[in-house]
Amino acid sequence: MNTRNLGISLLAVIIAFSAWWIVSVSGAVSHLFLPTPVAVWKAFLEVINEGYKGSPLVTHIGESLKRLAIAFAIALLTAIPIGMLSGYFAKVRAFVDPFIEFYRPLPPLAYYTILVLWLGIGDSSKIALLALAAFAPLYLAVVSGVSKVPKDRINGARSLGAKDWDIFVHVIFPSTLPDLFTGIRTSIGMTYTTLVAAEMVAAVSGMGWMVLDASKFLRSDIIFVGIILMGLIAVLIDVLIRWLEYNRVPWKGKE
Amino acid sequence: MNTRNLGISLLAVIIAFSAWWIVSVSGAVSHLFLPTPVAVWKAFLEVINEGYKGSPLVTHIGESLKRLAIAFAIALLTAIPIGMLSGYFAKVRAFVDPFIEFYRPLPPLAYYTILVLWLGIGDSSKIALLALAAFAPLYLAVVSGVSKVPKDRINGARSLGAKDWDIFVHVIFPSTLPDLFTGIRTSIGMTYTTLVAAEMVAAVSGMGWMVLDASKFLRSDIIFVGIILMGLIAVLIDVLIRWLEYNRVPWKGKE
Amino acid sequence: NSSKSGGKDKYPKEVTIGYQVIPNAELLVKTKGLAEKKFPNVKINWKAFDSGRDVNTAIAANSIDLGLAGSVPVAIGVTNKLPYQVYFLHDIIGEAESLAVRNSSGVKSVKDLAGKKVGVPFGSTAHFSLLSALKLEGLDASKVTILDLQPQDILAAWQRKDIDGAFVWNPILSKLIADDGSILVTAQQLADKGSITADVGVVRTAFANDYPNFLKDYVSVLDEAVKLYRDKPEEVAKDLAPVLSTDEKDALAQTKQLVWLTSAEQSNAKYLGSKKSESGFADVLLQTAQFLVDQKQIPSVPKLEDFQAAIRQEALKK
Amino acid sequence: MALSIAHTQLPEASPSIDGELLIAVEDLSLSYGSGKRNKQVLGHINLEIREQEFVAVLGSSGCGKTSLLRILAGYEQLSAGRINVLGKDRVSPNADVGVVFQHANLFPWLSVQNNVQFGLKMKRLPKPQREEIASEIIAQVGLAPFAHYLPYQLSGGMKQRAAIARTLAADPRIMLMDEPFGALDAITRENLQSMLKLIWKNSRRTVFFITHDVDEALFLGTRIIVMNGSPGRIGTDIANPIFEDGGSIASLRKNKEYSFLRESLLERM
Amino acid sequence: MALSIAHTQLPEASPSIDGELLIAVEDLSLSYGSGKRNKQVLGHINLEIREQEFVAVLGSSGCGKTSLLRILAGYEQLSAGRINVLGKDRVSPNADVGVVFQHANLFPWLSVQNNVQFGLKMKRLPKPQREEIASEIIAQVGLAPFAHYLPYQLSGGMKQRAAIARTLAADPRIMLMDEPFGALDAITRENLQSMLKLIWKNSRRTVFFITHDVDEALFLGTRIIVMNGSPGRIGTDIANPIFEDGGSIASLRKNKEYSFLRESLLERM
Ligand SMILES: Nc1ncnc2c1ncn2[C@@H]1O[C@H](COP(=O)(O)OP(=O)(O)OP(=O)(O)O)[C@@H](O)[C@H]1O
Ligand SMILES: Nc1ncnc2c1ncn2[C@@H]1O[C@H](COP(=O)(O)OP(=O)(O)OP(=O)(O)O)[C@@H](O)[C@H]1O
Ligand SMILES: C[N+](C)(C)CC(=O)O
Ligand SMILES: [Mg+2]
Ligand SMILES: [Mg+2]
Repeated sequence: MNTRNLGISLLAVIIAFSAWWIVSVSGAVSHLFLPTPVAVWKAFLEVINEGYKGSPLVTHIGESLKRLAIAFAIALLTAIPIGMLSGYFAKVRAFVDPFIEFYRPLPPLAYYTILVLWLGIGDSSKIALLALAAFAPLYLAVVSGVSKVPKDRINGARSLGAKDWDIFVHVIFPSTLPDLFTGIRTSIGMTYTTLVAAEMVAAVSGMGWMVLDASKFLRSDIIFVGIILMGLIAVLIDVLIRWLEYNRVPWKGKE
Repeated sequence: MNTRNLGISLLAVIIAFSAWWIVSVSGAVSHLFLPTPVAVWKAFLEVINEGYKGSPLVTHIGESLKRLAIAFAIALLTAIPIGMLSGYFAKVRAFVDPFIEFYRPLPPLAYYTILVLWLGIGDSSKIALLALAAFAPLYLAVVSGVSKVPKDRINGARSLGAKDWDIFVHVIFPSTLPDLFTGIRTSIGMTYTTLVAAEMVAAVSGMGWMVLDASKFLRSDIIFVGIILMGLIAVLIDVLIRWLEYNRVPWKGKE
Repeated sequence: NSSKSGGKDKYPKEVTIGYQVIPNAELLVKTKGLAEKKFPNVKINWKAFDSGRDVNTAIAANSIDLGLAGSVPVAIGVTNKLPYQVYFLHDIIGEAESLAVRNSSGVKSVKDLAGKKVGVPFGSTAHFSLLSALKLEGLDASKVTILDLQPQDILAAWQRKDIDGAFVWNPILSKLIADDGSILVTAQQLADKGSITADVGVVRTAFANDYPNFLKDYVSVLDEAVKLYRDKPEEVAKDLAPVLSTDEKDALAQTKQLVWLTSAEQSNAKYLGSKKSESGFADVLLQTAQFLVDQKQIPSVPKLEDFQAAIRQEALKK
Repeated sequence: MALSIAHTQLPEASPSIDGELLIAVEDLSLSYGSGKRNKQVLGHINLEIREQEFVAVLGSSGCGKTSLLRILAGYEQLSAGRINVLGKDRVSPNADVGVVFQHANLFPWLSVQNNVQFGLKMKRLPKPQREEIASEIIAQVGLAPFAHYLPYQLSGGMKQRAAIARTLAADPRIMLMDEPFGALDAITRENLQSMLKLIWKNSRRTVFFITHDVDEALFLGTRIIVMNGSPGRIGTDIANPIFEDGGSIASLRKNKEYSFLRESLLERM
Repeated sequence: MALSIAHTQLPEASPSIDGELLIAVEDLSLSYGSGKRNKQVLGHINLEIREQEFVAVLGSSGCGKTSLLRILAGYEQLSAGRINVLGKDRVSPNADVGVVFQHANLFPWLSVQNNVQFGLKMKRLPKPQREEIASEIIAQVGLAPFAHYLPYQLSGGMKQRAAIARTLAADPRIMLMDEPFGALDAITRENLQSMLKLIWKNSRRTVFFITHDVDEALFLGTRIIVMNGSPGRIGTDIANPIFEDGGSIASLRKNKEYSFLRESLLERM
């Protein structure tokens, strides 16, 4: 979204909103299928003021973000070193890739039961599920970043006296930064879309759980509140990372 | 995976397999957590010979692939034209992007209930869920592909007498092919990881449903069969698309 | 997870209980904080579950000490040698789970379901009851389109007229009735014909061995709740209504659709019994498992002794 | 065609040729950006180009040569002044004005044959005819054995030849070329210079040719323009006194006027 | 340093200078690929380079100039023959042999200042000292006002100057340069040529300098090598008879031997 056509984007939002309003108020569809904007707004106020099922709204948001953050931190701390090694040493990559290629496309829900069996119903299985979702895109981005480092950039650094470790720290890592940020964005995206799945088992808090619980009781208004909230928070996170990227990697796309 | 280090990849698979064998046979963990390879193999033969809960294995695979294929076809038929328009006309993009940016990061399970309310419990809601998962990455790839078309390639075509429609058909579409294939791969990946979620509601067939149902009845062996099957099929699909890409877009990365 | 301490008469420092939102004694215990009152020095973690399947998984993962699951998931669990035992019947499912059909679908009897679409959550007690009902009426299950639907999806499908009937529980059941539905068969009627379903309290065997007194005392708390309910059902309904996301009147109606039993009543051989060899409920579990095998839902069934071993009567004894 | 010039001074007058007037630029200015970022790139350009001229354009980097070419091609709109290309006042890219860039800019998904046919396809020429014309021109630029290659399979020089062939096949009345040989090595470059000269000799198509190589300008141009300044303007505009119809750069260098001309032009950049 | 030569023939003998022998190559061959794909690129190269020499290397495209440089830099391993660079028989990239490419190859995440400091940092020089040395060299190449710019904010010529500064700062005993001014426009190119000449004059550092521009070779090289053939070999190896310590290409062209030399060298490519 560029700023020049912000007006049009705004128009799109307004049109969508009006369409929602008109269709829901007209009574053409049941409020169960499509609650009115007013009902959703009321539900939002209710959740803000009274919380949802025992926890205030901020707790739900906080719990979800906490899980996401821990999972993502784990993915960062593992995917970057493993990815750097894989990108640099073809043999390491040959060893690691079969595992990644195999588990990457698997639906998280397929192996969630196994994770719960292994790690229990606490936050650890939820975080493991999210971390697995985060790991693959991050790893792949780092590997592709490293293998894109121009051979002659490394040679050049050696000609300036850089040794193996210097090469890793001062050449390869910064070279992969642009790809790393791309990876971070897809990775967070993947993790985020797995949030609801992760909060399916034995949770009593979290935005994902809230939506699931609301759908158990067919509280369409709460479902809409949850969805809108999740969408807005995701957009915010993405904006934050783009801002970070813009500040950390100003040369991106301009090499 | 390159062919030179195929041996190492093979070794990795063998090590993983041996580790599984040893741990599961040693009895250190319950067979419920980790069935033995033999048990999984037997379950596989059982499913091959007798099917699972009323349908032969090929039906389960076929149903899932059918849903994936239809959803992906819908995504292709919508994402390519909309993406091309968005990429070419900044105003169209400004209009469409808010919707994409908003729904893209949403966990599919969050809005699945709404889809079921709108579209029913038949295949249409499952396909809609999968198509939504497929649409966003495809759309984004096409938009990025179009906006990467060098301005002077279009100018050049005009200087050779191309008119607006020619530009779309003969310049922009082929220019985006490389990005389109990248988009297709991520898009199929996203769709595939949503498969189990899609088959959570009102399914009695499909690989995703099989794994879910098996976990209801604590059939770890079947869960493993399902996961391994899904992983292998995903790898196969990816190989197929890479082969297509290699044949259709031989100039990729070499411009 | 519970941390062990001292001898067999001691309480654990911590206990994790997996409960479900079903209007029975355990929900009342949780709502009124009765257990916290009884065990002031024990930290009690309540974990909500939606299905017996997840409770089974949680027990297998060693994540909870006590749990509540339907008789069907428990039969599956025992068949799979989950390290747990039945220590209490939280309720016998009476009219709380029923087969509802849409009036406009023209279904008047179970036999009329042939060629119709019926929704039910697979692997649940309702699933068992539905299949039992079909079997009792001699209708081949393959003649009916049975769809694996979670309760909320049943309601959605119902509203959209995607299904003609559903075997399900509250709060969805009452919504179906309210929307052009009527009840064809109740779990109560099936129980009368021998197909009993119940919501079952299970305990990790190791936990029960370590803290037999705690289990005994927890059962006494449950008994207390049953008495409370029998004395003042309206007050109980008032307490439970918000937890059930409904009003008092409906909450009262819902509690009445389940049979609450005290531990003394459960000592009857008809239920858990007082000896391993004379537990009616072990037979129920065996029958349930055998039925699931017949329906090709699970591959094989253990012997009766295995089910008898999975009943722990000690906690019922005063 | 060549005007004789005094050895001590270059003639500043624009050459007078009788061909039809194809390009007329009057008092043209161009600015990029707006507000604070506004930057005037071209100022008060006056230029007339007639049929059959081969105009070689020299000028220091950034003086606006490319910008001027883009305006003539219709890729960029002027900010002030008047322009007329082939009788039209509002110029937009069209098949009558062919463009060749420094980097070949071929369609990467089309074979050489199909790249060269592109312009003909846009004219909706029937396929057999298209193929015939394209094959002929491909042979002319020496790419016949590579007609079915995709661009990425070609060397830089081959790509550049294919690009020239593509523009020639579309048969534009004017060819605008922006340092078409800039990215090539010395040998390939010389071959392509000779090829272009031969093609021009046969077709006498009007060419506007930007280069930063004075020798190239002297070898190819019937007329030489030097741009300079910021905003860029046309500083020098002369008929090339040592233009020969054939020859080579080597023979050019033997011309006694060569060294003086070269130095004078370099000075004026 | 310049040998006098007859006007009708170039002296084929390698020049004899007394400096220390820094590079010695004996009967070197290089092949790429293996099996059917094997392609011999260099064959039987013999070469000695001594201290203080500025060796300009000419040769047609693809004759193996870059390949030879990469072997000298330790980026590529020879297939046969012997090599010795600074006393070592197995050459691997190291701080004594600096390399500058056609495209600047700067680290895009480091400012000019930090790029130039890179080699000093690798030597674990303390920060204040690093900064002082880098600042001095940056001033020398005229980039002082841009020291804190990131590479993408620089023009091509500025990037190239930064790359040269970076190599100079690392203070290598030998500098290998592969068409370092190839991608630049005429004006910038001339400025950088003069700068490089001045730097060489002051430091007399040994330089191996590939170019495809004969004028550049004649202006900069104390010695000129022409490579040709396939597999590539050294065809011509002469002391530059018209080398001057200062001057410019323009003044060079006035030298009466210039035209003859130029033609002879072009012929030998
Ligand atoms: N799109 C643009 N926006 C802003 N400034 C531009 C743009 N394109 C070119 N310029 C500026 O206009 C001036 C002229 O650029 P132009 O490319 O026309 O020069 P040139 O003579 O072709 O140079 P060269 O020989 O390096 O190709 C330069 O200062 C350049 O920075
Ligand atoms: N990695 C490689 N694999 C195979 N062949 C190569 C490789 N690198 C270079 N060559 C081939 O080796 C030959 C010499 O290449 P090289 O780059 O050394 O030539 P050059 O003299 O530097 O040419 P130029 O003036 O165009 O830079 C060429 O034919 C080239 O195609
Ligand atoms: C990870 N996905 C969001 C794609 C699917 C899921 O929630 O199961
Ligand atoms: Mg230009
Ligand atoms: Mg080279």
